[in-house]
Amino acid sequence: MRVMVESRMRELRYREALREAMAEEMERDERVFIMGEEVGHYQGAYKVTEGLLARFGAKRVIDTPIAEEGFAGIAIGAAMVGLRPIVEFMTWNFSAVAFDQILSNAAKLRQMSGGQFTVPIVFRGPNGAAKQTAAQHSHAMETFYAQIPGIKVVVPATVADAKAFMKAAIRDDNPVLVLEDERLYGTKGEVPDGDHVEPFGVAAVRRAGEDVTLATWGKMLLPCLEAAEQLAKSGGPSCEIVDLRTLRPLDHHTVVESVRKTGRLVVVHEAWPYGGPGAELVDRVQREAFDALDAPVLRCTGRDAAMPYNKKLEDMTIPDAKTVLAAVRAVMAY
Amino acid sequence: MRVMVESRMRELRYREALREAMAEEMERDERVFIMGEEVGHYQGAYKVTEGLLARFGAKRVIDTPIAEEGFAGIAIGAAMVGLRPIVEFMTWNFSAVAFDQILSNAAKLRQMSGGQFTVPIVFRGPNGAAKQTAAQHSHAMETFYAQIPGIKVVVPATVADAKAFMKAAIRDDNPVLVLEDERLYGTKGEVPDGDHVEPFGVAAVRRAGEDVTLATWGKMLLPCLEAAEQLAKSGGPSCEIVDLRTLRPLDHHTVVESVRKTGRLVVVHEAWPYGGPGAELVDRVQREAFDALDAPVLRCTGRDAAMPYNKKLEDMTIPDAKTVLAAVRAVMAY
Amino acid sequence: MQDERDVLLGLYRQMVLIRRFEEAAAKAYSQGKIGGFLHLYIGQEGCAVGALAALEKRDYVVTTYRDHAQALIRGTSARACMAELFGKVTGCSKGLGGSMHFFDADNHMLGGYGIVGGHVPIAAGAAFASKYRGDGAVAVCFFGEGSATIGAFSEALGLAALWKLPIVFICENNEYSMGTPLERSLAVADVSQKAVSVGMERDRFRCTDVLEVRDRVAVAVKRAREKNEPTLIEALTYRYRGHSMSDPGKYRTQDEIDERKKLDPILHAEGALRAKGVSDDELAKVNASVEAEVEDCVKFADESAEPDESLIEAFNYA
Amino acid sequence: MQDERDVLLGLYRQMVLIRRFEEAAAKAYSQGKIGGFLHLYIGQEGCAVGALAALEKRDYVVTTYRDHAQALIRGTSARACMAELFGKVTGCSKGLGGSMHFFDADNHMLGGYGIVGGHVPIAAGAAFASKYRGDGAVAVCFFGEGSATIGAFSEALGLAALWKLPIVFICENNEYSMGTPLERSLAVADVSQKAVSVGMERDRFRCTDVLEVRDRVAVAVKRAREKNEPTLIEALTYRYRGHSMSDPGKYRTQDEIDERKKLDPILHAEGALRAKGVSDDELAKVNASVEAEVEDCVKFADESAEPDESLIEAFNYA
Ligand SMILES: Cc1ncc(C[n+]2csc(CCOP(=O)(O)OP(=O)(O)O)c2C)c(N)n1
Ligand SMILES: Cc1ncc(C[n+]2csc(CCOP(=O)(O)OP(=O)(O)O)c2C)c(N)n1
Ligand SMILES: [Mg+2]
Ligand SMILES: [Mg+2]
Repeated sequence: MRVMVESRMRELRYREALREAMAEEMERDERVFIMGEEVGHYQGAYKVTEGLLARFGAKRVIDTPIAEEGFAGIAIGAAMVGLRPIVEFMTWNFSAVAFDQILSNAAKLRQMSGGQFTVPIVFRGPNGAAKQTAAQHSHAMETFYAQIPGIKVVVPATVADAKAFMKAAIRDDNPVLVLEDERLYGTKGEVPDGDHVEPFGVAAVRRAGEDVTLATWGKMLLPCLEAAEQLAKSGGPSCEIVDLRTLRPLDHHTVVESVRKTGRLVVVHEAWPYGGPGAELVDRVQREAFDALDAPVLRCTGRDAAMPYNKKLEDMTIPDAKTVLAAVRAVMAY
Repeated sequence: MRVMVESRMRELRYREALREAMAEEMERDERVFIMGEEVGHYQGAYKVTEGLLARFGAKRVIDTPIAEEGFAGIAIGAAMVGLRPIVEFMTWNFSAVAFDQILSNAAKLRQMSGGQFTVPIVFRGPNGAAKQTAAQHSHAMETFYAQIPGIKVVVPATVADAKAFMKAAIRDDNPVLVLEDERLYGTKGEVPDGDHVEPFGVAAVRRAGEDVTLATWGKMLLPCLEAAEQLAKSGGPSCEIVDLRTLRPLDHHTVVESVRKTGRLVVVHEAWPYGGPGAELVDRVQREAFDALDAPVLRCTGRDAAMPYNKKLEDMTIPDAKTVLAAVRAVMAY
Repeated sequence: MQDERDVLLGLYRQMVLIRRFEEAAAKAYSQGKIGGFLHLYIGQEGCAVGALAALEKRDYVVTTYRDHAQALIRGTSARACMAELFGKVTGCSKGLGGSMHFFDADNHMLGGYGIVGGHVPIAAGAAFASKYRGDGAVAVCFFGEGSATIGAFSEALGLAALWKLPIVFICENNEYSMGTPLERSLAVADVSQKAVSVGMERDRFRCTDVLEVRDRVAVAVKRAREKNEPTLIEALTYRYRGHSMSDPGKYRTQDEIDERKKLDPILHAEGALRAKGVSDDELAKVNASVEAEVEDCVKFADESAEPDESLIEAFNYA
Repeated sequence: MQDERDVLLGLYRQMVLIRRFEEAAAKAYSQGKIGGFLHLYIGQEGCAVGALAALEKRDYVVTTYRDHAQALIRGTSARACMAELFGKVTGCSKGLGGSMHFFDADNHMLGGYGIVGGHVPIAAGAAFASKYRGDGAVAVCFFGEGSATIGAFSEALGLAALWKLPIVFICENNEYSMGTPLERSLAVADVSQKAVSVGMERDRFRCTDVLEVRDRVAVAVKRAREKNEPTLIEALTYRYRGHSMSDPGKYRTQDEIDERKKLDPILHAEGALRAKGVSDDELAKVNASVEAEVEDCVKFADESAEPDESLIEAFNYA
């Protein structure tokens, strides 16, 4: 006898998925609240929190002044004594003024108190380049945060992941950074009905392939998929695509496994070429799949520069299908 | 005919070398000044600036209130219009509250102004674990800063480098971060007389060897040297030691060259295991010396945790000769 | 010396130029010729025009992302400004900065900055340098009332007061920080009170009369130049458009906007000019010349070249 | 209700305990049994003891790296405190935090923090939570006068005022921030003026009379508990020792120290107790019991085990 479990799916936009996740968790747990600039009356600078003020009231959807260090710290303090804050950074760029709160307090409190205090908090907002927002508004901040022990870093690329990981982040007893993406907010995707939560540290194989592995996260999944399709159509090498989904914990095992099959790896990310989760992945893979690698691991990354405003230059600064293709060709040619 | 150039050497302490460098540059150039907490009347929290207030006066040796973001920004503004500030962070941990000034202003101003403004500024201070200063005072901040284009990052391990790179940093027209080390301040070493300046981006081979390369920076040079000596004495593998000296620009070429000889590499650093300059170096070496590597590159790093206060645990958290030895053995056993 | 009539006519022209320039920018934005964020100064012209009229060439200006007016007033050409918005290499930041990052070293325009409050210490740094050198230059720093809650602002204010820096802090209180009215940002209605806690001089006035703005700011500039004493000024003003082009501005009523438009600085200047005997004809001539300048700058921006790929990394290091 | 005599005797004992405890710590530090930074509260006891006497058990306390007093007063045992200094697993933070990071969840001691100003928002967060839950708890946050210039402090102060959080900010003005006297930090002599710019209530007094401290803080605590209104208190005090054990304190004269010692809170309490008829004998008994407690805690710390290696990563994640 076979039991058919019908998992009903609905199509949502990425921003709606995030919103639904927050709303469901706020229904579930009174300790959950949202704070940030323009999250309430303005309905969110990117409309992620639209409608939540009307639904949950000003006690739980809190507009803040421009004081990231102050309200991030307030949320950390509130989390220490049992609340479960969701802090929206209007964009992750602005978290730089609250960097110390995340580094020295959120990430450290549990350890330095000998395990007495936990900090169940979510920091979230759009990360990375938007559209011509230039040098100060285009940081891929995961390059900093993923390095810090004591926090978790999530970078959902799909609409389903946006919802499932946001729920997981809110339920987690640790500081979780959810790095969303303005360019993804409008994308649509299927989301399973019901209370679906994803575990951290499990990458997803988004496309099976034989010849080369592409490992990526966040919106860079899109150019990877595009490049893979183009290659498939043109009879080029077959790409397996691994979406890491969380950067801390970082599931390099799935990548290693894929590399054992393909023998080749290209890591694709938007952040600068120096260090960060991209280099970390290279380090782990060359260590654990040394004998399986037929070529050095290559990286296709953002260029080593502040983001230029000019559209053409901005496009050249961030990986796209074309640069991914070039990297795949280079690794195949080795 | 041979001309003998007698390069006279003097023995100095690391902190004296830094001080001498600053004093010489202040003599040379009136635009150079020092600002920071307790740099003047108190003679510096770690006595690096001792005597400078008396020598150069309060106009050029400026005690600041506790306001890192404010005075870092003031120094950046002053640099934009032609002064050449040296900003002391009492320790680099406190730069976290000025993170945005470094990331969004110092590093970006030249690019976002289309090359119109340069920021000739030095940020300096002790970095990394001191002695039992615990979770909030033990950050190896290079793991963040080395990633940022637009700045340079220097990590002098020797007394001679402390002086030569400090002078180079002050003369450089870009933001240069000099990450010193409290545990090195008291160490002694030879410093050549005269106006000696080192170029950025040239690593130094501190010890020649045949079997394995150790690449490191800052105070981690010491356990590397110690481990290499122990191995030499016990007839173990012969280690070549590369001191990177600057992390941005990062001279991986010297490491690659060494690896072409030894076939094996261990990267040793104090910062957390995730990402940072250590992983970056692995990435570059596996790319450029893929065929020369007889074993995966291994890393011997600080442990993935906030720094514990307890002395024994602190010692276990930072690499020492013992853990370096273990890494060397592991890479040799591959 | 120019007489007040001509001075006012000059300031009037600056205000009209800013407004027409930004209207043209808004149009170009909706045509997709400008990307990213575009924050307009329309309605607030009296503030920057009046304030910067109190400055000398050697003085320094630093402001926020809402920076077109300051650049235009300081002397950056409309061409270089519009080209920057279009992302062209002929722009005042070579097309790399965009709307939020206008820079003009020659005119001591130290830039427009995108991180709220982050530029306030920069301005204090320029003042620090001028005091260090004793060159008599004064720095003027603009920022919104919504920025008065952020740490960088407090720190810079405190340091400027402590070190007696020649700077004038001008808080452009346009009543809103994006959609947030002042009462949801600050527990007090008077932002200039921030000066009290650091022992700084302060002033507070509305920016309807551009000459009054100039004169009130001039007092602060003199204090800075002659006594190295900083001032915090709260300049009451209003923006007619949304926070940026993407903001429909639903958080306020048309009534409110209409009410504030009665205090329009350009309208006020027009009245004052007429009272000083300036004819309709003369005003029309000014307006026509502005329109020609704006038309020309759009054409220039349109026809200019884009920056070359090599500029991506070209300015990383000196 | 306890009568004032017994209350004062209790507070006197707390102050003496803090002083003897820290003297023992200083000794252990010079013997190499304590590492890292060790910041002593000696001289300032009247402040924390008086202030925390105004609290209930449910209230929250957050402070700086100079945190031994606050923990001891809140009820953390001298044993757990000394063991923490010795880096032992029996310490109040399992030997992981050390002198700067005393935590005691049971006693609502939310910790000692090492980044100047960084803990002030944390305290406001505890107040936020108690208002959110409506549980009537008040947060008290201590910080030095040298911290009044940093952004995190301003932001927290502003948010507490805006949101009407039940918190009392206590600025321990001990005249120095390391070697920096207040006049090199702030342009005004009265730190409590910071409250003016955010529309907050304030108070300012010397911490010689521990009962006065308690009563003045009680007013602020009541205001917080009953009206959700924050207060900024400037508590004038003095530390007899250097900033930390490594500071010889050359920036001040012995005369100054001697002068300030005349305002010693323990001395003052002794006088007040005698005036209330407490005998030398009774005082001696208190002192002897304190000495025994301190002796015991040093022995306990000495004999306690070190934390296991596994604790390095054990608390990374819940
Ligand atoms: C640190 C930081 N936080 C948030 C933002 C997003 N942001 C940009 S402008 C703005 C509102 C600023 O309002 P105000 O200071 O009143 O200036 P106005 O725009 O009214 O001129 C916000 C929240 C930012 N740029 N920087
Ligand atoms: C952000 C930051 N900057 C600098 C320091 C170094 N530091 C530690 S304590 C201190 C002096 C603080 O003085 P004050 O606030 O008056 O407190 P007190 O020590 O007198 O109790 C300084 C500069 C720090 N811990 N954090
Ligand atoms: Mg505003
Ligand atoms: Mg003090």
